[in-house]
Amino acid sequence: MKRFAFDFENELINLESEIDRLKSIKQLSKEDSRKLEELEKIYSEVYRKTYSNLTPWNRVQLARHPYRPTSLFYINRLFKGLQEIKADRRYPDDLSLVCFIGEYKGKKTAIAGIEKGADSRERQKRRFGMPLPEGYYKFIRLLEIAEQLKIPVITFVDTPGAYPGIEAEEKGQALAIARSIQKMLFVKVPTVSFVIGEGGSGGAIALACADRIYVLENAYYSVISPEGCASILFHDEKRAPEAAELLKLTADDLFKLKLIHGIVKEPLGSAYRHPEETLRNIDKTLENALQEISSKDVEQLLKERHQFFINIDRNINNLVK
Amino acid sequence: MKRFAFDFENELINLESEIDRLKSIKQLSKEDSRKLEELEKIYSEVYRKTYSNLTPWNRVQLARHPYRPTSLFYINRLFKGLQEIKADRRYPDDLSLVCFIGEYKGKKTAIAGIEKGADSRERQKRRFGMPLPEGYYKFIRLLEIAEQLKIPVITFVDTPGAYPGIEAEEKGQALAIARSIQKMLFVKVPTVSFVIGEGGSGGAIALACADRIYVLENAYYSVISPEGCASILFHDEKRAPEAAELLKLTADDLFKLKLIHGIVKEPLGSAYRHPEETLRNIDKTLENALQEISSKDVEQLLKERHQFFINIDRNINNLVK
Amino acid sequence: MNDRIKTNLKEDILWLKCSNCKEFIFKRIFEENLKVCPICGFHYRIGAYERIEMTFDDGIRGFKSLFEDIVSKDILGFTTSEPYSLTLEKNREKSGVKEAVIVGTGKVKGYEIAAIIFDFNFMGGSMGFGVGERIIRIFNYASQKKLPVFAFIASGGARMQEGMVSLYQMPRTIIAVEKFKEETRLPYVSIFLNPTTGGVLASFAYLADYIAAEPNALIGFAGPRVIEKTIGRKLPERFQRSEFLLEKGLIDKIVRRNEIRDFVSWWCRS
Amino acid sequence: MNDRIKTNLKEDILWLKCSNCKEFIFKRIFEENLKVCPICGFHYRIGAYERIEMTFDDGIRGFKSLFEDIVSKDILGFTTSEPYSLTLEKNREKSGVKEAVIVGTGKVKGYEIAAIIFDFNFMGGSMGFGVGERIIRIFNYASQKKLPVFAFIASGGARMQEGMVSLYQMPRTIIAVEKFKEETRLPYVSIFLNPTTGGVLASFAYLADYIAAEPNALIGFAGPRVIEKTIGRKLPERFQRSEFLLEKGLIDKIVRRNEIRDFVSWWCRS
Ligand SMILES: [Zn+2]
Ligand SMILES: [Zn+2]
Repeated sequence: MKRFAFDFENELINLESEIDRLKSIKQLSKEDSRKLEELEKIYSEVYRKTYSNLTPWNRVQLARHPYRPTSLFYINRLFKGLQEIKADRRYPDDLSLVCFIGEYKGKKTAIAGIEKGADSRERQKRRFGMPLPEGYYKFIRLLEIAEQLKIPVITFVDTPGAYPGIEAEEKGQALAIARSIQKMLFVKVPTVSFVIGEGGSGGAIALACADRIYVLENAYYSVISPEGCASILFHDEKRAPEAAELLKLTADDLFKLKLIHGIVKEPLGSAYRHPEETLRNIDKTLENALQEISSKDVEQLLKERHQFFINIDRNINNLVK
Repeated sequence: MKRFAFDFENELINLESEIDRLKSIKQLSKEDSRKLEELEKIYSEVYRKTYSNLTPWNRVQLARHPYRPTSLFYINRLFKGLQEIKADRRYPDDLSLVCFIGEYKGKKTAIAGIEKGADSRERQKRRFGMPLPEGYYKFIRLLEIAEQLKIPVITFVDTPGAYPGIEAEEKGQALAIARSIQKMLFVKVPTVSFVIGEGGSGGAIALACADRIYVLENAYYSVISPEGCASILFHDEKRAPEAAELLKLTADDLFKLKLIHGIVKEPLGSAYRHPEETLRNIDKTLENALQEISSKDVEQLLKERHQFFINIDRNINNLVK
Repeated sequence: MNDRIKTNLKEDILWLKCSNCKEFIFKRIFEENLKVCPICGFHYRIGAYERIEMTFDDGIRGFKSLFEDIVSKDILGFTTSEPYSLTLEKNREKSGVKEAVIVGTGKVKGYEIAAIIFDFNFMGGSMGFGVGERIIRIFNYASQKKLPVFAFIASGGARMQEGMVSLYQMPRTIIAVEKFKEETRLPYVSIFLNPTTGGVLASFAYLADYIAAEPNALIGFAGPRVIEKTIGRKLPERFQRSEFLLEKGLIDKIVRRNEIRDFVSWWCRS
Repeated sequence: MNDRIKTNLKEDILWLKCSNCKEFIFKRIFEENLKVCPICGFHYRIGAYERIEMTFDDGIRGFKSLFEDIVSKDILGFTTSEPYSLTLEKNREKSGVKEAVIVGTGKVKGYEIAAIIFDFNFMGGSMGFGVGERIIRIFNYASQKKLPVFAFIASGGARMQEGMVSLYQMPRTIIAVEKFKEETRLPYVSIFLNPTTGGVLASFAYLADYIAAEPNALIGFAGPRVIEKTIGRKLPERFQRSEFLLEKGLIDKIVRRNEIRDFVSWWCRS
């Protein structure tokens, strides 16, 4: 079976396959043995080449990589004793957005994640991480519980966007997102958001208006998908790589624009090759973030949260000549 | 066409029919003329007899009388420039519970009413005044608007109860009622409730937890319908009149138990024969009530609202020997 | 599914027949299994003190029942074949509790909690003044003592023998819940048991932060018979059962009886 | 239904053909009728200043445009066939407005109001920094001057040329709305025009106390083409139109253009 590979990874994946093939042979010929040695020598060089100097489009591709860890991967490992909050009590549960109360370093924490699903059956069930209005209303309920229990809220964002469907529109997708943003902006407890894969416009920002917003090195966070942008600008979705460049959607660009609080590093080769190390980086970032904001009193916290968004004009005026 | 009549009104209605018949004859015979004169003499006596000394069951019957004015009758006449609040923005509008912003004596007011409908087509459409969860959630939205605009809330209650159906249960009827009561108890503006016809248990109290609660003289407000009570107690719905007696569900009884703030008088013959006069009585009561409570500051208002409910034990201990 | 099953089984028999799966089960095993059928998992209805015995660290001895003197009285002079006061007496004898709810405190896995435990054997767990008042008191008490509140609900709704005084327990208990939430940052968790309907469900019970239910419990605002009468047809089998509510997004979780101590103590942790 | 209809009609013609009902209508009547077809009632799209002219007591003269100097800039260096700064210039010329939204104050039937009026002719009424900032400023201004706020929305959503800065106008404007609501007891009312979609709808626009829409306006989070692509089939004719939204419980009212002055002034009364 051919492994999944994006264009820019092709050379590397082919090398890997060839190395694996040779390794699987029980009695290697002299020639093959030499070849394997040679291949292994160049492998590390190609690996480095492939994952250094990634373009914004490459990062979008990595953000969407089918093997990339999804929200539940991190949630299940970072938090103990997860108790799930199911549904908004007006509609059946939306599995594309999961909510829990759990324990982080021995302390109760509210957790939400937009979950794409780990395999194709799961993905179907979870609508490929595209929430319905009831998903956002469930998240609002989680925020209300967090407020009542006075516990911090951690969110994991990984969505191509809110679900664009008939049912979603009929149930008021726009209002659900507006209310989700509103509640997140005014919730009286510390909040931390991680964009771990796709940060697709309105559907993503609904869970990302936190006291601390982090984007993973190979995640993206964008006002529109590169394809959507290319289709409007160039009438050609295939020019998405150019659009990805224009949109300044990488963690690096967003941090330079001061639109996020930090970048979570991924090891060379990205999260899908190094999930545990990426997890550790998130863990470290989260611990530090909570330490920074947990001691603040609510009034100060909200004031700073609002100023972060309101004051983007200062930064912008500095950036535009 | 025979007019609608409850058993206890039969004699009166028959008299009316006979009088009307005689009056419609162009050239009355001497005998008929004498008969009409006689009938008119006894009519007023029968009228008085019929409507004095009404039993609790008679009042339940009058509360359900098909010609009795419904919420919209009062709302349309008491308030000017009605702007309707439609739906809770998550489900299609529930027509059994209507919400408005209107003007009362020149001042903006929030108004809600459970509406049975005036004719049979309307009644079908309005589910005979039995709200669905979305009706109560719409009412909660009205309360939020009233809070934002700092305007008083007036409610009109006329319901056999919240709708008992599959759809209603699936959408969380119980939680909708709990939240409606909760919001009404804590809304930061003055509130006045009128039980104008049927005050059917949970579905009614969801709109009747106000600073001032009034019940019309021939309305009823009960924990269970007399039929339901009779069916449990006696295994016989037909013994509802006895149950009505036991339940202490009339305005008079409730006022004696100090469970309501006052009774709105109806002219002899009840609201269905004298809608305009009943309207005037409601108007007067409402004006006085608003005068009493509008000047209080919010904290005092809520404190008193809560104490009214919490302190019913004092009254009860006085009542029970 | 049969809701009314014989639980007060005669002492002299060793085997019971499960009314759900019709299998014969050893009585001792049934008792050890917290009155859950070991074969089909059917959760049999239990009284408040049975619940206390199996939930608290030292069972009934580890539980402090509070506000025992608060009970309902015959406010309205409600007399049918017997006066309501006699009905109350009879129910006290039958159920072994003085009111349809027991409130108090005790430890679960070492954590002190305040608890509300309904007894369906007492007038169908119906809420009149006594029940409402006890609930108000325990919320106030929990607020003072900084204890989380756990409500084990089993109730047919408001108690009609006290008329509108019963219905008024809905706003009264809701005020108590809200004051508790205002004054503490502690969890209030409801566990719906079989059955939970009417005015209890539609007031304080549903306003918990988190809601769990035992398997197959009947939970709804209107009783199934009322609904069938209104809509003029039979209801589907699973309608208004815990699993149905979970599917419809109306509760958060189903907890089996043997998981309840873990569940409760989870909410008590930091 | 045709959304994109020619409204910039040549001066020299007296008759127009309604693109909706295909009837010929007298141009002067059409103008007097606030650019609503007198035969079929179709509401044609109008610019911000046309809206101002027909809404305020003394038309444009009665309106004070505020924060005119706040406009979007090319933050990201967004250059395709032309730089974004040139796109902005071109749109200014084309539409006659400097940004996709006009904010200011004026009187309607004697009542002073603060207004937010989108111009769809300027880059599809898209919200970038300039639009968001103007909205924030007018909410703050209205709060200081104690004026009710009326928002006339017509927007395709966030403006992609400013990247995430545009998306951040969603939380920014929401903060402004909430501050206004915290500081005043005055109404904030939205009127959705054709079309209203995306990030504008999903932020400050939908958080109004009351929401009306002009007839037949396209209103939705996702655009119809995106939805059709996702679900793989054609959408029903009336889907996402004002009347559909009213039916689904998503808006409160439909107001015809000639009712808007009455509607606005109603909210201003005591
Ligand atoms: Zn069994
Ligand atoms: Zn036309």
